[in-house]
Order: sequence, then C-alpha cells, then structure tokens
Amino acid sequence: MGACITSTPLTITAYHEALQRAVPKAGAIVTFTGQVRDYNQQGPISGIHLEHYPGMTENALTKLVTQAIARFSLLDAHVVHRIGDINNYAPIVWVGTAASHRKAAFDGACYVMDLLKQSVPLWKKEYQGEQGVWVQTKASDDHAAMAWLKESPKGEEK
Amino acid sequence: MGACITSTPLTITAYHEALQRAVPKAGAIVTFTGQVRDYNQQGPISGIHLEHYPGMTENALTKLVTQAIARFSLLDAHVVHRIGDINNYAPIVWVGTAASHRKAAFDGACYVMDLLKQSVPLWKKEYQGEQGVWVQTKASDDHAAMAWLKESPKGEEK
Amino acid sequence: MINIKTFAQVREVTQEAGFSLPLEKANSTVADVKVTLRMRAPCWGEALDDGVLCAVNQVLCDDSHPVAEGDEVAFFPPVTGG
Amino acid sequence: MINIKTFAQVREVTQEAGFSLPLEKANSTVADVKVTLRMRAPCWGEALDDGVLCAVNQVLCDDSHPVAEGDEVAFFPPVTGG
Repeated sequence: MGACITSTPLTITAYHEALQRAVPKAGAIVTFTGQVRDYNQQGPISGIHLEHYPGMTENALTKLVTQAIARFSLLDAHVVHRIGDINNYAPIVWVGTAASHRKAAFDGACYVMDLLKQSVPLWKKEYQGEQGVWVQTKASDDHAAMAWLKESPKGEEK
Repeated sequence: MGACITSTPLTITAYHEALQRAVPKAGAIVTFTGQVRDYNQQGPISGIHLEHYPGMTENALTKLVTQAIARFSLLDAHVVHRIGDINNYAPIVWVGTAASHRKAAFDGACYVMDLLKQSVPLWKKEYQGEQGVWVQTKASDDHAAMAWLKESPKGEEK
Repeated sequence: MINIKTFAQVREVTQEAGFSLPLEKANSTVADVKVTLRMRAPCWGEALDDGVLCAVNQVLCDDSHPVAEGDEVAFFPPVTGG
Repeated sequence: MINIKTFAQVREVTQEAGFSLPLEKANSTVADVKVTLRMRAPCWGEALDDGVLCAVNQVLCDDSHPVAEGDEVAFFPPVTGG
C-alpha cells in the first residue's frame, strides 16, 4: 500500500512496475492516470497549480487507499499525486489497484478517484497566461463528500 | 486504435507508453492487465494454454475496440491478447483506454474486458501438471453474449 | 468445396482441425453442413452437440445461415478467453 | 496558543498562511475561533464565508468541535484536486 505526494513529474511506468512486483500473483491490475487538459469550460488554459495541505493530504490519501483495499478486498493499491506547477498534458495523479478479479480492481480504482476528487485537501488553480483562477466546486456537494474525512485517520474503520 | 494477438510475453510498459504517445492530450488513461492466477475452483493450476481462431480473433478484437471508442467517445483504445502456453502470474491480456474524462476511460476499459471474455474466439485450457482441462462456460449465457458478433465486422456499426 | 475448421474441444473430439468438404446441394445452410458432418463419423455427432457455435467466413451464424462454395465454416465451443 | 493555517482562496484573501493565536477561553470550539478571527480584520469575514471548511489537527470538523491549547486549526475552501 502506498500514498505519496510529489512536486516532481510522475514516473508512471515505475509505479506500474512497482505495483506488479509488490503483488506478482494478482489476477487483475488496473491503473488510472489523470493528465492536465489544455482547456476548461471558459476556454484554453496554459497549465495549473495544485496547492496541498502538507501532512493532511498525505493522511487523507493513505486513509483513502486503506479504505479502498478493505472495501473491495484489493491485494494492493497505490496512489501518487503531483502538486505545484504542472504543465498541460503532464500527469497529475496515478492510481493503481491489484485484485484477484477484474471487477474489484476496476471498482477500487474508480472509488479512489471519485473520493480523491471530493475529499483530499488539494486545490487547483488554472492559468490563462499569467492569470490564475481557482477552480470552484459546489460547497453543498463537497460538504457531504468530505463527511468521511471527519472520522479520525487513526480511528476505527467502519 | 490497435488490436493485436501475440504468442510472446506481453510488454505492458511499452503498450502503456505507446498509448500515451498516441494521445498525449488525453485527460484520462485507464489500463487493465489480466494475469494468470495459480488456482481455479478445483484447486491449484500450473499454467494455461489459450487457443485462438487466427483471423477471426483479430477481427473480433478490432471490432470490439472500434465499438468501445464509438460508444464511450474514447480518444483511443488498444488491446493486446496473448495466446499459446502461458505460465502462472504472466500477463494474458492488456487493455488501455484514453479519454477526456475519467468515467469514459474506466467505462471503456470495463466494456472491452466484459465483451472480450464473452465474445472473442479464445479458448482456455487449465493445466494441473500434465493434465489439461478446457474451461467451461454456460452455453446459454454465451449465446446471448456472442450475438453482437453476428454483425459483419465490415458492416455498419450501430 | 467449403473449408471446415474446428477449435478447442471440437478439434480434440473430432481430431480434425481443418479439411475441405463438398457442398452437397445448392442453397445449403449451416444446418445442412451439420447433417453432412454428423454422417462423417460418430465423433462429429458428439462434437456438434448443443452449445457449439458456428462462424461462416469468421462471422458468427445461426443454423439457418446460407453456406456457399468457398466459404470457411468453423465450429467451436463457447469462448473462455481473457 | 493554537496554530492557524490557511490554504488556497482563504490564504490569498487573508494573506496569512499561518500564525499563532491565543485561545481566549476554556472549552473553546471552532465557532469561537471563527469569532476571534472575524474580529482580526475585515478580510477574515470574507474568508470565513459559507462553504469554508475547517480541520482541527488535520481532521475535518464542524463548528461545534472543541479546540484545545496547541491544536492546529486550518481553514480552506472545498477541495478541487485530482
């Protein structure tokens, strides 16, 4: 199991090989790579900046991966998230899941990404030239989604 | 777009990198790797043999990938399937999908694997020592699943 | 002549992976080919039992599908790949 | 003293990324801390508007959550990562 934050470019191939080495007997491995798109709803963008909450971000990612492993009986799951300035088309996030069967591996990876988007303390600013604009979300949706984070990371898992 | 059959070990990393190079602007890339498990419902196995229908297998895979791209508006999708004798823990099949958003990439990869299992002319024999036993499926389920293959690969896609 | 192909259990039961077969009449169908094959040897009766699939020129077909001179007609069990 | 931290828009609006703040009374809650911060400068009123989240010692909390001496209390907008 692994959850990691980095300000340097993601090395997708290395993560994939590490996961495979960690659980060589897995029947199914699913990976997700999220990359910076060159547009948003307002038009073209020239890159993003991702701010994080040092400590809490790592804890939230670790908790998320631990929950995914328990919930879907995964053999293993890793997540790596980049922070700081990131150019268009560069990978932002990588998730890898390993399971005995493919449904669990797919469901686990989807779950990690869904919750990550809603509940890990990361904030995205999109740039159009020099002008950076924070990405907005509906607070109401987000409050509900963040509810699971209210459990202590060191507490009992449900 | 690519669909390929090989009797040599899969080179997952190379496929992943090729997909990324093919659609560098994709927002989301999902990969699935299926590997030989060392057991079945009867007990431990020592490896498998996969037989295919030369020509029809390639056509079916190509059609499947083409349909997945159309159905989920994927930017690209690749599938590579190994045939012949395959040892425990070795990769059998690799699927990679690229899309603007993650749901399409996940759904596309799931779809390719679901239909592949049911509708591509591949037959698996599992070995316990020297003794090989064909994997069975319920004909009734399979007839329904194979229905889509009755459309000509060169015909109009629905 | 048509080209018969077999795969997996069908190939093992019949011990014939591929061979040519004369078309016995005009307007033949997959069902007609099956009748001819069943008369070829007892093992073909076993091989063509319920559940066996047929592809004509690599497209999956029902028993009513026409079979013409030069066609490739394949018989195989339900698939189990992936 | 408690340690206040801010992120993203909250940090930019207040122009204070982190600082120490005396706890004004025993049995303080997040709501009490917010009252103190709103009096600190007008920008804090804006920064603590609806939708801002609070974490005490890196665990997300409601306004009623207790805040004790030495706690890390962070304010930030809804998350938008991934």
